[in-house]
Amino acid sequence: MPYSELFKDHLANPRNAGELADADAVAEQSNPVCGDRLKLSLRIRGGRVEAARFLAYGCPPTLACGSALAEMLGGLTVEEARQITRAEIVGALGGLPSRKQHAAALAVETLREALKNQRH
Amino acid sequence: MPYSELFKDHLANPRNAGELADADAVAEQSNPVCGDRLKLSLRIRGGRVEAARFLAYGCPPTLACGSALAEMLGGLTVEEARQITRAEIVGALGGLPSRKQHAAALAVETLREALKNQRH
Amino acid sequence: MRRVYLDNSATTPVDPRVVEAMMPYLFERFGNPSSVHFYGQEARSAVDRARREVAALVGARAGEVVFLSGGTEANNLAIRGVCEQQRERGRHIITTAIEHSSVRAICDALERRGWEVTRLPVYEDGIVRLEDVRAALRDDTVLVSVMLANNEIGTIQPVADIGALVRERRAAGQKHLWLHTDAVQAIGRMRTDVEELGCDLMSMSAHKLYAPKGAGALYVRRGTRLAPQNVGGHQERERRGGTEAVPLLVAFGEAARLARLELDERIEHLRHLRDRFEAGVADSVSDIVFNGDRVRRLPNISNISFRYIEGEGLLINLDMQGVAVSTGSACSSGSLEPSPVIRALGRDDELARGSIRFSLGRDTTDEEVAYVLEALPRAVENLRRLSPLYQKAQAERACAPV
Amino acid sequence: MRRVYLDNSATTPVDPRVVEAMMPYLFERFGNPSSVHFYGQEARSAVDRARREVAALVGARAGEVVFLSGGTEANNLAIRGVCEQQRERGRHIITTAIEHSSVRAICDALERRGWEVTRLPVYEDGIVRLEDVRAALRDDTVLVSVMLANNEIGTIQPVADIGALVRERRAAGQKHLWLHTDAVQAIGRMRTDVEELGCDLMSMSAHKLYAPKGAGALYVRRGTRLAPQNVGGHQERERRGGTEAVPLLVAFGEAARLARLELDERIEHLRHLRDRFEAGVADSVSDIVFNGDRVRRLPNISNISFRYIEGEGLLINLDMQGVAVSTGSACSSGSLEPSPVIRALGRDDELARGSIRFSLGRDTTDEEVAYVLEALPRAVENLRRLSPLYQKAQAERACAPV
Ligand SMILES: Cc1ncc(COP(=O)(O)O)c(C=O)c1O
Ligand SMILES: Cc1ncc(COP(=O)(O)O)c(C=O)c1O
Repeated sequence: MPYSELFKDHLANPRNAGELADADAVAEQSNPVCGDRLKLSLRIRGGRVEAARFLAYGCPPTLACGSALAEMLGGLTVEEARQITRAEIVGALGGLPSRKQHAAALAVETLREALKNQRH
Repeated sequence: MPYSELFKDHLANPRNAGELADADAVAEQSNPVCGDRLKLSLRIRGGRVEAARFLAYGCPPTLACGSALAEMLGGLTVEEARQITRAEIVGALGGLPSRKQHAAALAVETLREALKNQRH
Repeated sequence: MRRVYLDNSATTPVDPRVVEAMMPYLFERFGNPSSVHFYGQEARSAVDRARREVAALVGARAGEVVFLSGGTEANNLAIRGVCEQQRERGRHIITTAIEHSSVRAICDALERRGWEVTRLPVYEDGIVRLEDVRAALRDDTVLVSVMLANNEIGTIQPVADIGALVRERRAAGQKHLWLHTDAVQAIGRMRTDVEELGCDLMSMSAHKLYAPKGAGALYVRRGTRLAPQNVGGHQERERRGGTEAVPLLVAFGEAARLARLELDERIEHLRHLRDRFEAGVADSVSDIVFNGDRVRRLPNISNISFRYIEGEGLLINLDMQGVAVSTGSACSSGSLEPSPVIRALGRDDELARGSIRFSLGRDTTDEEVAYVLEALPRAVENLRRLSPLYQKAQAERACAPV
Repeated sequence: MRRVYLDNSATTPVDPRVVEAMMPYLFERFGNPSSVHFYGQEARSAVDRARREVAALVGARAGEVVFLSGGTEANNLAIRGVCEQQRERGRHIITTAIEHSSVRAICDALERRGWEVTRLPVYEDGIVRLEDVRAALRDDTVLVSVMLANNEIGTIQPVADIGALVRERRAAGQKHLWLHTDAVQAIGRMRTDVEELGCDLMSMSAHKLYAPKGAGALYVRRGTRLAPQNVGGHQERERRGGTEAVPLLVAFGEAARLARLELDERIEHLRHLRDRFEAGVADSVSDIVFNGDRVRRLPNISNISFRYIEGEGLLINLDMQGVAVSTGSACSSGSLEPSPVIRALGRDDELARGSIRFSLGRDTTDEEVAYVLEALPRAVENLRRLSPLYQKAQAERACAPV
């Protein structure tokens, strides 16, 4: 497989798919080149991400990055969340082919946007 | 095989190889393009070819044509011998690839030359 | 894991009868056909026999078949071979928007070197129009290259009509106009006859015909001159150098023979299963579009666009259930382009990205189709649950006045 | 009939271990390496493994090996690929008078298209001189192509020295000068290491290595740029389009692995038998000449000229006794030319026409050599009895004062 087992598991069993009805932070971003989309909704209580949900459309790395990101976010402080990097997401998937790195970039970008949109 | 079984048999068991000590007609011709050589010696008594021998150097068709020609000649009248054609020699070998027809031409030419050189 | 292979247009498993025919040429009959001795002549006659079988499959003479390493090489030799040979006569090529990537790549390369290329459109049915070919023909056109059956949606192109048109033009004096057709997907799946088609060149590949990868052939009508591409040695009447791949050619020949004898029954089997499959999908999955003309197409291909999701994700989801299929981008992984073939039908990007090719083979069973009909709705559902496009559409539907 | 195959330089029988490694890729593992699903990835990793094995045989990195259909295609891609890529830098090629017909044909074709070709001589030993290469080098030379071991007489060329010279020139500023070597006959028969040789490109063929016909490879040193010849698809990192011949490549990989592990013992076996053979011939046949340097040559080839007779007749006579050999004209049947390689040694036409190549293989036995040593004098005698040249020489000898 060009993709790791970990990666495929995210695809078969996405973590935290969906949307939060009571989200405090929401963002939907798309990659203008390929049209991939990622939507993230977060419930933030006491400076911590209490819950994270994602929706994604596009090539498998976008789906898997969404799933991996949503899983990583649970329990982090907002500060910690802000510092999540592309490399960490790629690492959580057991690596990504170089031509698919853009999926992790979309994930980070959507996260930053969501945190920026946070309702205070 | 590109060559017929008949052809190969002539190569393995040449008919009438050698030279006649008491020949009445002898000729040696060579193909100036490829260097193939054919030498024919005939014993002619009472207007008939009593014996024919050949020597040949060159590609297998030249050898086989020499052998087939020497075999055909035995017992023919000189007039009959004069009329042997390329096609008859090729036929006696079960055919020859078109690019090897020159070998039969050399055989006919050597025969004509020998008959011309006949001692009277 | 249970595995079902529905990617027979990418490649096929080798028929055990074909392997059996080939085996002696790996062992005792291993000679080089250029050798004069027994081993060589044994190999030579095996290659000749294979050539007659491949010729027979497509109604050609043995001397018109040039053996090559595959369909890609056949397309290269045909198109570059004609264009280089005819360079002084004209530099215009006509082809279509839905050719295989190898034909596309060669035409692109020629374009960079000064040839002009007209790429004809197809319409929603995935079929080129004869009138478009007629309109595109110029006095300096040297080659028309139109595939016989498309590899992604299976649509059959009007090559016989184009052949008649080309002959007409030739009769009217345009002597240096040639017709090539890429029949890699067609042979063994539809009746394919070079006389009926009126083509001058036709590409074939062994590995789509239940023979091993590494062999192909180009039909070259008597009198059609080509600049050889791979030179050295006197093989293939100076049209392609290199020691012949004897065991593969023997296998190709046997596969051609079997395809000729079993053609009708294969077509019937494939069409029956494919139709059952499509009926099943239509019943169990919503928001789908079938791509390509439903009638004028190969019996083994079903190409479906699934709205709101993307092909590769669906492919991987199916793969994880043991079902092997492909998407339009499978052949050009690395690019983010939606399938150019589906785009050429006039579909939007989303449908082009969400297209999947299911391609059946002679080994496919009823039971396998039933298994896929269970796996597919699950996989689609999985991905749609994640899809923001689907969620939005669902929400809109819910709100829409009935 | 008893059969002895002494034509292993034309092609080799396939090693049963190689067939065994290949078989699964004909049956259950039949995927297309370009496919994303399980079948495809299984095939992909098999190709990767084969690539590592071929690379290991010649001391290259896996990424430097391009898989092709054979040695002829490798030579085409190397020579035309470099020349087309470098056309703006220079149009001068240096090669030799004893290259394989494929290299000769490509150089001839380039010459017709405006390249200048210098063909270096060899001397009586059948070896090119470094000084000749040095003298031929020009500022606009873009390629030096010198085979590693000759296919007809087995002589080993000083490629490592030429490699050092090319590097020197490059260090001195001639950045666009490349070295290609045709190692088709060399691999598996002598130590072959791209670093030691200092070559940039190296051609290989599977069927000379106990693997099936239809696969080959070109080593392309990192940084060496080539214009691809067969395009379409993204295979082989865009350097060669077309579905990979997976089973053949697996076979090639396994054959390379075995050749690497068994190299020393193969060389020893071959040399022992070849030397025995040559001693036997020298003892039992008069008026012969051994062709090529007796030391700097492959261990498996013995090339002998038999005075007064012609090679093909001898070949057929041997064939009728079950012994398969070849002559210099075997590869170019149809032409009446004496072997250009033997001519290049400075031999007269008669010796060039009377040359026979005996090429041993890993399967050749002592007993087979003994059989040939009986058959050969018989065959030579047969033909000499017919030869007017021999009769004349005998007569002259008889008359000559003692
Ligand atoms: C229509 C078409 N043409 C050409 C090819 C290339 O053939 P091959 O895989 O033998 O190189 C293919 C298959 O990939 C094809 O489907
Ligand atoms: C030295 C040499 N180069 C190239 C080739 C051509 O290789 P292939 O037969 O794989 O096309 C051969 C064999 O015929 C050879 O001996």
